[in-house]
Amino acid sequence: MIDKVRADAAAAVAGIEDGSTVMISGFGRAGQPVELIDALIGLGPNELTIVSNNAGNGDVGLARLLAAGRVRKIVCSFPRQLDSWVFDGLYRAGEIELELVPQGNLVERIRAAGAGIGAFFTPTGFGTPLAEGKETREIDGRNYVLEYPIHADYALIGGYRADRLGNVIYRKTSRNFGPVMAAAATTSIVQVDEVVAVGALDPEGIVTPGVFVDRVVTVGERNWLEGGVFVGADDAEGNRGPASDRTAPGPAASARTKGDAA
Amino acid sequence: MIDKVRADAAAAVAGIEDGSTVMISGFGRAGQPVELIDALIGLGPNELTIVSNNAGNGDVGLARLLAAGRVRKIVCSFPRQLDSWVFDGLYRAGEIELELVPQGNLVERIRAAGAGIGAFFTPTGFGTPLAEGKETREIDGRNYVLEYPIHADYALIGGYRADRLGNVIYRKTSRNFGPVMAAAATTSIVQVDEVVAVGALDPEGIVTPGVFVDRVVTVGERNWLEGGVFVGADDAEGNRGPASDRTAPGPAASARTKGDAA
Amino acid sequence: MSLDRTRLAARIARDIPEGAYVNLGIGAPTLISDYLPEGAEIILHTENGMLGMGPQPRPGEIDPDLINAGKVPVTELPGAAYFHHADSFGMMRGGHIDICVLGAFQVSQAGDLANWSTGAPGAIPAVGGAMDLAIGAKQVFVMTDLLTKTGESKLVAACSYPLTGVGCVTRVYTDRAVFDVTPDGFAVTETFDTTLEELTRLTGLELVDRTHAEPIDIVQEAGT
Amino acid sequence: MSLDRTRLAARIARDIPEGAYVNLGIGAPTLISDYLPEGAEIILHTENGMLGMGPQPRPGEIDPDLINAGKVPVTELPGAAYFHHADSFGMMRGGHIDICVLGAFQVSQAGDLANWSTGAPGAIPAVGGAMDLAIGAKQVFVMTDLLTKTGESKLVAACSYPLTGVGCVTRVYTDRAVFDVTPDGFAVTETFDTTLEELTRLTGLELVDRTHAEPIDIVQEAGT
Repeated sequence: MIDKVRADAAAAVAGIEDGSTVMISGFGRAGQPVELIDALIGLGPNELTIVSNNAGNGDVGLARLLAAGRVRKIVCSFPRQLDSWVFDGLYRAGEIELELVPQGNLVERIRAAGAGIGAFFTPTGFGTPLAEGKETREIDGRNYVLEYPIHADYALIGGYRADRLGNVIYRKTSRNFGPVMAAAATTSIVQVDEVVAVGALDPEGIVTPGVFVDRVVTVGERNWLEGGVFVGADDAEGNRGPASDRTAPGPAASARTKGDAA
Repeated sequence: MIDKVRADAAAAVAGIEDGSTVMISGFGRAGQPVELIDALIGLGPNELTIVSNNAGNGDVGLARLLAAGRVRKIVCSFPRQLDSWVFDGLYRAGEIELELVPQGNLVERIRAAGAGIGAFFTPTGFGTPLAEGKETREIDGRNYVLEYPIHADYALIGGYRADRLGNVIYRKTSRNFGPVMAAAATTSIVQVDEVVAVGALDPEGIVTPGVFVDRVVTVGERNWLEGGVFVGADDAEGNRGPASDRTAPGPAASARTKGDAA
Repeated sequence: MSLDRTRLAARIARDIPEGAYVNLGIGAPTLISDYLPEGAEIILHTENGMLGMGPQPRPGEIDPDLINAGKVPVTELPGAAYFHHADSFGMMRGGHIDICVLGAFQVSQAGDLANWSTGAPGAIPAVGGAMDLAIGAKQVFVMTDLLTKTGESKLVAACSYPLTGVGCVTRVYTDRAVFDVTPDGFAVTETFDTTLEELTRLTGLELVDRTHAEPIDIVQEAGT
Repeated sequence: MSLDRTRLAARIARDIPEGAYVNLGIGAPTLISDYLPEGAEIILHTENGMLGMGPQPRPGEIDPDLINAGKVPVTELPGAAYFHHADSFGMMRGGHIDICVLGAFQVSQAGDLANWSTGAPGAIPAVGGAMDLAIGAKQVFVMTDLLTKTGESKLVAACSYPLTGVGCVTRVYTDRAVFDVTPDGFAVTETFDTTLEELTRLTGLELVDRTHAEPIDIVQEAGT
């Protein structure tokens, strides 16, 4: 029997080594696999190259991985955000290397890796500093830049539901980079709210087929869902209840703010 | 109000001219938009270039268009099949031009057109006669062939359900080239069993978003479905009932064999 | 009287026809969605993977899985569709978005756009999807003040800031006037309590006067 | 005794491990699905857009929307997934299919495959997905008779027929023997009622004798 489900996040990230290239899904916080990143921090490899759209938000997830000093280089499109203080500090201190890639070229380069394309001509970035030194070509009267695939050793992906075969679905805009990264990494690891029985996912609606997925782990339901039904949150971090409640520690508060936990 | 729904197949194909390049979805008979092709035959343009995986099956759909002498050139991967006698005859008589493209390059070239990629390096076909005269390059120790996009003036697509915004879903392996062609043509025309209300299609499961679709037409439910429920057929053409029944003319038999009607 | 941000947003909204697929860039352009004509179906694209984006949700109804490109929570309208990032940027790069509206540091009279970096030493660069939007949309509208806070024209002969895209801007909506990018340079199509002479002085550019011309249906003009 | 088609299919099926993603080419290779080990989960890919393909349906249960690459009606197993053609060929080209099994006109000792055209004048060429499968799958197995109907070896020093792919074949299963493609040429790993001497005579090639070697876990060996 095929069973890609791992017991916990630590088991799911096993094997990631010093120097690995790791893709991390998500656009801002949406689709960011926070529990897998926390497990990666626990595992401890250093000198990682991270491929992700952003360079962390607040002090959780990817930001926490950066703060822990585990990342040598990040390949992303939009590092600077209102809540990217961890990256900002490292960058200004010269402690992290940045490869800045226009977002569409970033995702197309990741797609190329997964789809076996050797290189492609894109119009995006032509004539800008981000195409400096790159091969260009005019094709049918339009100017293009040649871009190469981005492969990874591992991909950490935030999904919604999966089955033991590794079929995955996502929720709304948290889909973003997940399906593309799953195909581009040698080993793809997906965290989901819930693992469901084989056959429970509609074959017409599976977004990432199991062929792209190596490991699956359940991390429990997010705050804004109850039994798979959307119940809403009070902020974009997924907190519920009045803001004043959120500083109170204790099991109840903890359960309600798990999305924000460090 | 946006309303991409056309009254009938004739209205849906209006504007296709002599010399147009027309993509036709489908893999064999699955997903082939037979009613749109029939309307195109009725409309009458000549000297068409057709882009499709196959070159027609039996005497219906694309095969009927070929038999009507409307096609100057076909770009496809697999013209020769057990039931491709119409194409075979035209080809042997030198009455149709063939551009043979490996299937994965064909669909990736169509995808490139829709996604604004100027050209791409593919490993498929390297060292074979189908790459003769094409630019090649070694990248990271592997050999690739440079392939260019295939654009079209029109795409005729066989879908399952759509809404008036042009959002489309497909059934099973009839999806094949449809979503890719919808993005690659200037004007994309989709036939479906049924147009449903806006909001009736699951936003997570929409395969072709309306942005790629210009016109939608309902052609009625196929033989093997009843009210959207699969009831089965007795052959791959979608006929039902014992084979002996199918030669009997008359309204009842006609309704049962509509998928096979010329 | 020059237009403030909200009135400028309302002005731009008037030029967005029903049925258009539109991407409103991060920042001021997002204001435009509040002024789209009541009842007209205009479909908003957000590059993080959605068509049919609706307004911001009320507190308590926020879905952290449903955000826009500015990472602000949004909602889903009937007929919405989700897709992954490669499909979303293929949609942009492939020319399927009718109109995008972007902010700018500078726009050149050749239509070059600079809106992602001032090139200042020590600044942290971030480009996001700006370059894809700039070269991908059929019409690229820029929404900006005409002058910087220090009084320099954002319309320039040639951009001094790092480019976002070459020859990509269709039209510039500013607080003082609306400018079309034409083969002859910027053409003023509409002024807000100013004159062509003042605009010429402020920008230091030769401007074409089209303030009395018939309005052009720009979506038709440049549709591909 | 040499192996007939069904016994050869059964022999190949033994080398397909549980959990493998497998594409069985049009024609004889489809027979293999009947011999996959009972209860082992092996996921069949069909390049027209499906993983989790099941056996042919009974008459009356045929779904014309659900066919395999040979355009034969098939069924859907629990856990199946559908996708469009670009995604399906990305899956193949990107090296995600563990094993494909193809027929052949010729295989060279360098692993070149010729299986789509004899190059005969007047023949209608058709390539389909053969070239993508040949260069895309991690392991390319060929299933064929050793000799043509006119007695010529299909294993050759260099293919005379038009190529499908260069250096792509991993292993050749024939009615007389199993051959691995190695840097030293064809290595015989298993014979069916024949000898290395006879195989050498029939193929006219220098063959490496590995009939007594430990079996190699080929999926491990060449997995990427």
